[in-house]
Amino acid sequence: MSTLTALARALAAERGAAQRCCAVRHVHVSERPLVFIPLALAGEAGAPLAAMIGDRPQDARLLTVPEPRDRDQRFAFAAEFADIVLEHIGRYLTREETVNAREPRVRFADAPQLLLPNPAGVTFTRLLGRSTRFRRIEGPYAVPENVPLLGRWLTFFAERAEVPPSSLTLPMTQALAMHWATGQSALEDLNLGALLGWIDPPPGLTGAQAAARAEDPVRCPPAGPATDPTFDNEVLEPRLLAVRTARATGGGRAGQRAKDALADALASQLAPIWTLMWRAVELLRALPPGAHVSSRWHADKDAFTWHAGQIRDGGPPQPRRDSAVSAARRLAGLEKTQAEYAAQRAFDDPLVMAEYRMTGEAFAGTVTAAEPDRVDVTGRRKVLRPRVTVETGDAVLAAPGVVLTSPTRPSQQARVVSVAPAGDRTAVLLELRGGMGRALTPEPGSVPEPGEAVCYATFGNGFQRLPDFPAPEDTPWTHGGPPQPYVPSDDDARETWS
Amino acid sequence: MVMTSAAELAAGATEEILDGLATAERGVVVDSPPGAGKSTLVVAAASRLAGAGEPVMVIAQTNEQVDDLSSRLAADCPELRIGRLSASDYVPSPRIARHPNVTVTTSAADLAGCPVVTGTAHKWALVREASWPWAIVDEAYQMRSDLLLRVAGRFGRALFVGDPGQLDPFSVVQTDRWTGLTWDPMQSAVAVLLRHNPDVAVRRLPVSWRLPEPAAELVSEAFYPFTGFRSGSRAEQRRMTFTAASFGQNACDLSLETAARTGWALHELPARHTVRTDEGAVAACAALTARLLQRGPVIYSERAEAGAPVTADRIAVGTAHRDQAQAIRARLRAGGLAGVTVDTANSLQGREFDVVIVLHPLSGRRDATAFHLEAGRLCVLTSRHRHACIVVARAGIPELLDAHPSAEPVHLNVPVKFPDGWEANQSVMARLQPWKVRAP
Amino acid sequence: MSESAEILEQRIGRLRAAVRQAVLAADKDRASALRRELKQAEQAWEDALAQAETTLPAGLPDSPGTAPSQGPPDGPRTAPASLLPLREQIYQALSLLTVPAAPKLLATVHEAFFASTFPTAKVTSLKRDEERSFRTAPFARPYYVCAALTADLLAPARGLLAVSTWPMERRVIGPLSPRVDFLSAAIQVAAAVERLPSPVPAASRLLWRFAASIPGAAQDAARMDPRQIAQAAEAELQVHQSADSETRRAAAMRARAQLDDAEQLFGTRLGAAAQRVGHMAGRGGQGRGE
Amino acid sequence: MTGTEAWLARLRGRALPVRHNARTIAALAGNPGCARRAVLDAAGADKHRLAAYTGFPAPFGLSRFAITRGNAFEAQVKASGAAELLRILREHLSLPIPEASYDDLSEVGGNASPELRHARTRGLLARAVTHPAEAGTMFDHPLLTLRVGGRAAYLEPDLIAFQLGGQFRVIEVKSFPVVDGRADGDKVAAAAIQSAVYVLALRDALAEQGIPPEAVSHETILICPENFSNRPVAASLDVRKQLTVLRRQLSRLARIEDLLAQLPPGLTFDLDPDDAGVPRRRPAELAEALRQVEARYAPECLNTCEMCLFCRDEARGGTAALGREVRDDLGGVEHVATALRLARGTSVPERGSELAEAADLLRTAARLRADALGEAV
Repeated sequence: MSTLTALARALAAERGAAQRCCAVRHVHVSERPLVFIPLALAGEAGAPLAAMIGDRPQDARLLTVPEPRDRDQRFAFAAEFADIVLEHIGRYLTREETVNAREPRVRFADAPQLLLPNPAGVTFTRLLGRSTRFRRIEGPYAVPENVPLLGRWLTFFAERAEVPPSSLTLPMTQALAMHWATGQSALEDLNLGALLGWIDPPPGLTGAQAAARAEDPVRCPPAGPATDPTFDNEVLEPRLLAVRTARATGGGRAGQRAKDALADALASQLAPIWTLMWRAVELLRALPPGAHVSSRWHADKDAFTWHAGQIRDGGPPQPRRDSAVSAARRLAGLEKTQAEYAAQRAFDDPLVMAEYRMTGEAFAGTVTAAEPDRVDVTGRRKVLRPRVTVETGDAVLAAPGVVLTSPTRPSQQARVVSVAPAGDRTAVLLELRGGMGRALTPEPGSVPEPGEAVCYATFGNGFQRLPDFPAPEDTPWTHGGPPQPYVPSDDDARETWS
Repeated sequence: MVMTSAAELAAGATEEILDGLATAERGVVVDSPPGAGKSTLVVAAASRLAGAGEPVMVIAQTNEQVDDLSSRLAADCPELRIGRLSASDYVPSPRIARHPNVTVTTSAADLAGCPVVTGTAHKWALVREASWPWAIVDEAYQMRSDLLLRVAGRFGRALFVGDPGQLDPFSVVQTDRWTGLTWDPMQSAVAVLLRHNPDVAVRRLPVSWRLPEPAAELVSEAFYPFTGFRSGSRAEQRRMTFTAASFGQNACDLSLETAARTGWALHELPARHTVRTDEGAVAACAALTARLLQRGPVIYSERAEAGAPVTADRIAVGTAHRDQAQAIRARLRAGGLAGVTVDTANSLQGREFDVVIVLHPLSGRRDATAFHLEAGRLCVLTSRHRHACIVVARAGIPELLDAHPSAEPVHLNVPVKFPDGWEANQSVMARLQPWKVRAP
Repeated sequence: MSESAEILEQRIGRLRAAVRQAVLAADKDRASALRRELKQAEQAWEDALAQAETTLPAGLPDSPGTAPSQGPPDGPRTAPASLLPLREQIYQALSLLTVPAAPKLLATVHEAFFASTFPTAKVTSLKRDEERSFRTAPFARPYYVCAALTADLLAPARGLLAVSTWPMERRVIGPLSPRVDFLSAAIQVAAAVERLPSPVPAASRLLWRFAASIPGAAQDAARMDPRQIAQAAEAELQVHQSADSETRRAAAMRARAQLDDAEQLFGTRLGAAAQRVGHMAGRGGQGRGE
Repeated sequence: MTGTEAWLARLRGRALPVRHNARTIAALAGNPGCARRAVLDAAGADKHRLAAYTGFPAPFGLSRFAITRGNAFEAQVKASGAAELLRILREHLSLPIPEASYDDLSEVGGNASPELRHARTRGLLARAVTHPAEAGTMFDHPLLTLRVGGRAAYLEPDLIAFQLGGQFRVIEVKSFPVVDGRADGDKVAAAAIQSAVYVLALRDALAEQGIPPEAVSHETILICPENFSNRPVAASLDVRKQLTVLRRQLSRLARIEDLLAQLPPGLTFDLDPDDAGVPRRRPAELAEALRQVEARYAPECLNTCEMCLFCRDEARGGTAALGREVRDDLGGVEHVATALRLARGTSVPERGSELAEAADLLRTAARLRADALGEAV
């Protein structure tokens, strides 16, 4: 949160309509995302009750568990769900592309994208993945073949959601709240209906009114996985009971009727969210994408390719918890990508950059003087070191010696030579290095000219190396020594799911 | 009861720690309160181990700290050959360069003959293959578990030294993926070590040579409630006087005189909710600094029994946020004052001054956040001084603390951290009340 | 029929929403009034459907003459209901366990060894019936399903059933008795499992529930040896038995001396006499093994 | 009745005081700065009813499935003399085999009156400390009391007190899962503070009999289902922090007079029920009465306080309604309209006035936003 987003919230509250807090879109939106809206049975650990899933707005599939406490029915649900997910994933396992890096490699040309209503939906996905990936498909306690595979993919999706720059798994409330500020609190933004109410109210209503209406759980069901308690008590319980009674008395037509009534009730909770999800997809698509969105999606494709390879090569399912080494390695990766992501967003988006201008970590202004052909002769050999003076009305925190980067010339370093007041503005003298060609005269356009509007930030977009960690078998005594390698056991396969 | 002098107490503890090294199976952790002679212990341990023929690697967190330890070790043991591992862009500071027994190099392979090799943790993390029977890890509570993981393969046994009361290491990454794991990479090196090796002895240095008696009492009770420590000096040994008298009695003078007399002052500004860079508080910090220098303060202590002037480089202003430090610096510069250190708690860790002026992290806040409440932050700020500490704050902090909702999530299998920031803040505010000066 | 099924359906939808609104508004009276109305509408709808179906050609048989339409028990794993009267089922299960037990456990035991189970909700009324029957015509039946008594105040122990023909020592419950009875029951269940001609999953599950809480009884559910379980239970039983027996003997003596016949079977209840409290608190500790 | 008690009774009106339980007491730490909540809680007013009557019913309810699941799990853990619990205690705390006794305190001789149960609880607990060898091990449903705002409140117990070697531990059974050693941090926090309430109440009960507080451990035991099963698993919780917070909030609630003194005389939240119990007071009038006590609304209240929607409505237009952090980022300015006037420069505060610095901040933000979007704010 920053003063700028806070200001956007205040404006939204005043105008009764959400306000943009990004000028461009920072997430990738797939052409055919897989929308998954799970509902869970209250009080149980990751017990699926129903789900709506599909990769096109007109193709909603409703899955229900008529007896949520029945292990067999849960696995039947998982199997049916797996068919849909695996078919969707399979679509991306056919087309490959070659990446021309230093070491050219082949990866899948696109990756699936999973869209969930909210962070709680991601948690549910993680739990569902956890409860299915260790199952076995033969021997005692066998489950349908695709269930453990589903578990591994769900775990993969849930883990990608923890990587900030990844768009592979998006909780919709988070994706929307990143781009729009509402006139309510961040806590209230977790309600997908209310959030969308602010952003895109139905005709005739202000955002505030639409949000207020969306808070009525009878009119607008919550976006799961938790259902509304009055729905549970007044609608769901009698219908589950009817299914059970019908089954006890032999099923037949009454049983079918009871199941249909249950499915209708669950569909009534899911269908409105389905509509909201696809409306949200449209809204996100309508935003112009930021310049780095595609390169981040490439990283998602790499991750997808790697995971598909793990499964193809018969690798083990993801462990329950990270070992010492993998935890440290993952943290290093997250820290690196998070820093890159922050810089990329600022470079892509003037409104995000404005937040750094606010704190003095960046400034924008106009070039008032330039020495494009300046050559430094003090060293062993002559080097091109042009200097430019930038005048800005922003606060400048950078002290002489600090190296700055400009979004428009990211490969060029600008070292602060001096900072001096210039009237009520500040004049910053910068010395440039790199990104100007190899000659002693800069390539045209590589040095900003007087009159040009420029922006400089104290952070760059440079590549950071990941640190090395010991191999897991070399885990030192300070961290518990080498971990026991994972051996699948009967216990994993048998673990009750009740 | 026999009264033990502080010096005997400290010497006894140090001796016990050093003797214990020989028998330690895996290592020893030494908790050191502020100014308790941590570096002295590190130097003594390194020379003792090296003397016994056991090569030692010394791991510190910053180049500054490595240079500090290396030069002290070089001076104390002129016979000892010391290797200083460094990155390629490191330029030896004068205090390293003047010791002939220190070899500076980028490669551990060049230091085969050195019984003691020093370097930053990040540099050590790049060393492959070679290993040492002993390591000394300095500022171990500020080192993150994942960094220890990268260097721990290099040593067999280790002495971990650090101050548990200071700021914890942190990460910009917010995730609870590893909570409850004994090897959670975001915890401190000491935490991970102790959770896997509960038998490792935790010893402590019992005497702070830096903090004067009143400071030792307050800091010990608020931030080290279970272990505690005492001051190495008696109240009458530490005095501060002013060569220039005050004209009339403005609040700044009152605060300065209170601090000179008692070691503490709470310079309280009228209650007001402010922006972070509260101009009033910034101005008060600058005014107190300026007035302090104008009054020509002289300090008397065990080190300077005849008195020594307090110069600008012996004064610090500490803040919670960088922009606050920036604003105070600008204000001092505008007033023509140079040489005073103005920095955040994070940057002041491990440093020592004669007089410290603290802009209280909660001053002017309407709500407290976990950042503002962190015990380590206030502990760092209130434990840098040898003579006096003046806390600048808007009125209303106790009320703010009382109204603070306690809604932090609790995680299973995560040891509870003490002291709790909320409680430590309450305790500090309660103890500062007698030394309150109301400023307009 | 005055309303068509479709109109009824709409009405049901509206009413259901109204009930939820009333619940949300913390308006209990309105909620229950609406619930009544809803129930009527639903019944009318069911009737309308049933009527419609009778006029349709028969598709799937609705109820192919299976078990009586008794409400199902607590789980999806439903065993068929028994044709025996409830009190006899309970008697069977209690006789197998030989110690006072809670209805839920008795239902599970019956399912495991007698292949049928019963709804635990009906046990309360059974207990009342037994007491009424005894008071009307004492000892008219060969046995009564009765209460276990608390050792301290000889009041009915909450949620425990016993058999009237058992000795009083077995029917009083001191602080260690729940554990002792658990172990005794484990021994009986292990023996019963051993007697089974072929493995019964429900019986194995029940035995595992005992074994899991007895030290040294079994490693996991897949590898259980009933004899080892019985031995482990016996071993722990040795630890508690003498202290427990002492408490029970003393309490049983008091019961026989102080209570009339009906009270001996169904316990005595304490009025809210505050002056007896101090006395009681002391007595609570008295019965423990010394 | 003291003046304060009479005052609180008048505020509550004819309604019966709401029963406290560990959950409601734990909630006192949720927003201790709120005078409205403090006064309503001290008076034992039914916040749920009051809020609903003014047209702002609380947005939370409990699903029957969750309740059933919770009850079933607890019953399972406590079945057969708490056999499963005993297993866990033996594994987790190396409880010696002979320590297996179980006392159910939910009734005394078939009588469930709170006075009787409380007296018996106290008797047994004290005996357990003074004669640990012959006293019980597990005490189910002990009925404890705690002083809340000057009144002793019975705590509806859903715990087991566990005694070993003369020291008690509080055991709390919850039905949220622990998956691979991890549980929902908010749920654990709620359990921890509720356990702390019991620790405090147990200590109070023992203190009356001269037994020091160390007789009740600050380490409590949380029992939850493991992973996706019904198998119970134990975790230790160190509740020292929660104890400090609770003690402080309870002592502040005991000084409720200061808050009451600021209220207009004659203030009451009575609903003026007729003989059939139907309220006659106009909702608007009740709302007016509630507004006499100052609230400290923050969005977090939406998860914890029955009055939240009433207060949120009242807070509309204030920056606090957008979140504590947002208000802070807006320079602490209280109203959205003020903040925007300052941002647009349509209101320029005097130099040195309270709002001057906030105005600088907001004007900069407005300028940067306009700059980036190419449109005026």
